[in-house]
Amino acid sequence: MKDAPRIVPVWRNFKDLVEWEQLHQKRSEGDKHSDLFVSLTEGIHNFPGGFALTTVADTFLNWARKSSVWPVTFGLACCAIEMMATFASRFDVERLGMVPWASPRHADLMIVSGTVTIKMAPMLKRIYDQMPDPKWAVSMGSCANSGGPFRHGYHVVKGVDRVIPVDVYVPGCPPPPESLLNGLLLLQDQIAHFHRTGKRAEPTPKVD
Amino acid sequence: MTAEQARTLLAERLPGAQVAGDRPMVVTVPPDAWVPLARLVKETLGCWFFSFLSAVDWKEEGLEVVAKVDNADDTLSLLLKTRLGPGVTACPSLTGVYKGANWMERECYDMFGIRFEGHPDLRRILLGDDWAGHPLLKSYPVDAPHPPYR
Amino acid sequence: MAEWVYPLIAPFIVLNAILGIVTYVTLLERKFAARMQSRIGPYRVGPHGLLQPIADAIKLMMKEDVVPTAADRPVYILAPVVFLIPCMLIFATIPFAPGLGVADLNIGILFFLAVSAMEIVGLFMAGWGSNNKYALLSAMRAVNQVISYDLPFIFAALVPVLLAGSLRLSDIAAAQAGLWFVFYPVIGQLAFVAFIVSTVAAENRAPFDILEAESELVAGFRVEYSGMKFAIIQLGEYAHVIGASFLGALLFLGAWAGPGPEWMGPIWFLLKAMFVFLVVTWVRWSFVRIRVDQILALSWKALLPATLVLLVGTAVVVVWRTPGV
Amino acid sequence: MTTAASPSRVEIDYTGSERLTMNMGPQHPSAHGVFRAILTLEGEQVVGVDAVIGYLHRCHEKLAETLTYAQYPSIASKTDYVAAMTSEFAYVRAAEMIGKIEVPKRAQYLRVIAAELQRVASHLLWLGTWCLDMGGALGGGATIFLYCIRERELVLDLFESLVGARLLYGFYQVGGVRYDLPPGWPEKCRETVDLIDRRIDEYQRMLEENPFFLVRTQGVGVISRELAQEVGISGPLVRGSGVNFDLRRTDPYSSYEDFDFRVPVETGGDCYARYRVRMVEFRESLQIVRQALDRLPEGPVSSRPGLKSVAQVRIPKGEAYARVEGARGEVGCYLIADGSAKPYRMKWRGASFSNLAVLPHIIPGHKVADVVAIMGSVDPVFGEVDR
Repeated sequence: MKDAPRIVPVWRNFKDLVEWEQLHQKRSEGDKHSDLFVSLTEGIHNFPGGFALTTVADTFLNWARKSSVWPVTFGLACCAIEMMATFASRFDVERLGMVPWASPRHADLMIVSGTVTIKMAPMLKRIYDQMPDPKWAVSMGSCANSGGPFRHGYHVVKGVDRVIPVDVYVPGCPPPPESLLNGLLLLQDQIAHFHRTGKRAEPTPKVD
Repeated sequence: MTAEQARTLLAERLPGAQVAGDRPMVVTVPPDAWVPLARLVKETLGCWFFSFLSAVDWKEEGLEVVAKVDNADDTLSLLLKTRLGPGVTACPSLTGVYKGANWMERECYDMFGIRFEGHPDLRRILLGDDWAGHPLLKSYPVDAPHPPYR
Repeated sequence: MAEWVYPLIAPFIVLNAILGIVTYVTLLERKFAARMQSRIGPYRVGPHGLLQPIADAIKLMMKEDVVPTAADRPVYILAPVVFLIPCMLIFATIPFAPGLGVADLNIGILFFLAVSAMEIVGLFMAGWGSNNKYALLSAMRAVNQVISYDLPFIFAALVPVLLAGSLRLSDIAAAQAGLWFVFYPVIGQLAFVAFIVSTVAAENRAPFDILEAESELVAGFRVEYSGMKFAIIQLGEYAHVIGASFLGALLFLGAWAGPGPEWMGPIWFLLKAMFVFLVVTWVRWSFVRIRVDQILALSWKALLPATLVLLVGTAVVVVWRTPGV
Repeated sequence: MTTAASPSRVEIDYTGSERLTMNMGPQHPSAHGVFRAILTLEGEQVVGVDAVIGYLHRCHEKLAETLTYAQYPSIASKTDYVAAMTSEFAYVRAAEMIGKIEVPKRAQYLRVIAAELQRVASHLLWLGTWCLDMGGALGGGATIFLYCIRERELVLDLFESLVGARLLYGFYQVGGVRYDLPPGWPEKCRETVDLIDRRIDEYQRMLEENPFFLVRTQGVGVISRELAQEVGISGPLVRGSGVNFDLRRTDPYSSYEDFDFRVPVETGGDCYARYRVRMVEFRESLQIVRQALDRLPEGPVSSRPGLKSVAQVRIPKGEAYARVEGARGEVGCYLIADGSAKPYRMKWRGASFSNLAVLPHIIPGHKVADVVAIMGSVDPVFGEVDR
């Protein structure tokens, strides 16, 4: 059986870490969905009071996106057990409106919980691509952030942001449910500032 | 079947076997006596539980295949060893005797590159099929680069 | 008011009322299920999570509309609509109060049962259109499950028709003024239980929800739908369950009969429908799913003969009880 | 799909409609982890299964050769991350067997308490995820799953007050245990143990009187006694098929001989037998914890003074195979030491690796829904399978 088609992300040398960061945080150039909205908002701005309308619409739409973020069940390793504990009764994320769905098509958040290995990376990339836009990614645990305790293993990808763009990094090995909840709330704040449809907040939100 | 009876039985059935230690009893045989030893251990000594099969890379002295079997009823545990000799990567397969050896031998092939003759389906089990090299050999660097994900 | 205005306005009002009820029923179910599992349901979105369904609906509207390239485009795009239409049509013949109803046909229940069996067409179109192995497998499972459970559903629904002697839903409701059909000595309880079981199965609700068994078929026939199309399918599914629970309340629990003044009728009707819906939900959240062949065996071997015997028994009782026949 | 029919994929010859190859892919909605079963289906019937593992291969054995004896136990707990205590137990015992390091009596009792509480927590997670598989995340299974996770939180609180971590602990070290019991811990532990005992009766009533659960599990995924002995499966899986094999009884370690407990053996061999074995193991483990708490001796907690010296743990030349009865079976660690601060070779025997190897032998012939039930009853943890 030919194994999954090898999805090889763009790999080229870069001059410094900032470019490396932007390389991974850049979304695919303008998906048709967002371009439609961007052109729509450009049009509205010409009318008087157009800005007031779009900003009010933005805040309302972002409130809707923020308050019903549906994660796809994507558990890899130990952090998946802590993610389940967060979805369970004591640290219930359904209070925030999050219902774990099985199919990537229905979800708009992928919580990468566990170690991403080289054999798993193409699968992870495919599932992330299957999720409809606007979508977000939370990297849970030090394995997903940077390879963690297995960083020097030959089969381990040094952090999931080499495969997919990540919005919130949750430190810990495994991060207790409280810190994952904190990460999800940070994500909700980031979604709330998702001001122009299609535009992303800058990668590292200011944590006061 | 106490350790003594096992020791005497092994001595007279398999002349080439050195038996040492008690818990577990280590039995070292040349590679060609590997399958007869496994068959003897399973049928006569009643070691039905196949714990694991693995290999050790002794750098110059070559690879050594290690297998552990137990007779749980009367607490007899045996560590079977066979030294493949420098540069040899072929070893007879135990899948005929123990069904549990199937995946273990595939892992040994994946990690050490030992080809098990007689194994029905010898392909890599843990790493991708397109992986180059056998990682657990001492010559393989720990942090080997694997573009594009390094 | 001109003669032709009423039939225009009434469907519009009922349709919007149903959409409102369905969105807030999803919230009711999530809260009810959460309470069953010792946790708090949606809480932070609006006061006590009351705005959650609105947020979900708007977010789904704003999602990207993904159409898989290998999908059979027309079938794929039409499927949610074909699935939604019968689920909305069933509310046409349900009278919410003695005079208040879209169209009180004299063959009311026949229309209801016929249309509710139509939703399987949209379901199979969705399964086939998305050209996905999981969707195909679940669509095939859905077809034989829904068809095999429609028969017991119809027989169980016909028992009150025999007792009331008329197909018109308002007549059935009026006939229950004295004695609700569920309290009819033996036949009422059996018919109500058979009705609930076949409702749970006909709408593929757990424990018969092998249709969208997450652990096996990821998400069943909905696996390729995202955004608004997925919302329409969810809407259709819940509308069908609400329709069946309204029918159950009308047939067995005496639609608008209840203490209190006359105008309280529709509210009583809504409360009874919600009670039937909560029974279905309570069954959903407490039973493990059973296998496909066991479901079909339960229907053909157990439920169908039982409801047939029950129907014949009702007929005998009705003939024996009415004097001078 | 390689058409070469190989015995690892046992296929029944079938003349009839064209076969469908379906991927129960690595992104599995159930919580087992990354396992890919390529099923060959005839309608609903599974005809052949090819298990693809290795999606979580984190190079444990290669890393073990670069980490010292003090550093590796915390990585060892990541092999079987659902029962982390027993994984560390195996590695630490192997090092002690080579260096002939004596472990004080109190440390042995603490190790037993931690291992048995971990078994209870692991079985709770097994029961939850198994019913979640069979019942569906938005269906009946989720209710039992959330109840089990609620109980598991109680045990995790105990571990958090004892060690400071919820899931992966660094509690075991070469020569003993790292922390002593905080004040008031034994009383809290007894209270939690009694509460869990009552709750398990509730689950037993909830499941065994539920006809759907019985229909779904009885007679499904039967492992015959010969196959069980042949493939080398261990733990509740083999005790469910009528083989009385429990390391705590056959090869007692860390003063397990002081406690009396019953080893449950069922002869059914199907999912229901394994379920009953684990339900009895719940009570036995709780019983052991109570006995260990009652007879907890005084004394030092580790035979190697102070944390500072742990870094230079020197193990003399030698080799040893230490094994521990984990929640899923025999967890073993074959260690070869060459006298330096790092082991020469470490082979990790994961219980789930052999338990999973039995799947291709028993799955063909079942329906798709049964594959999920069998997977759940085997209870694999993929940190241990892929190492």
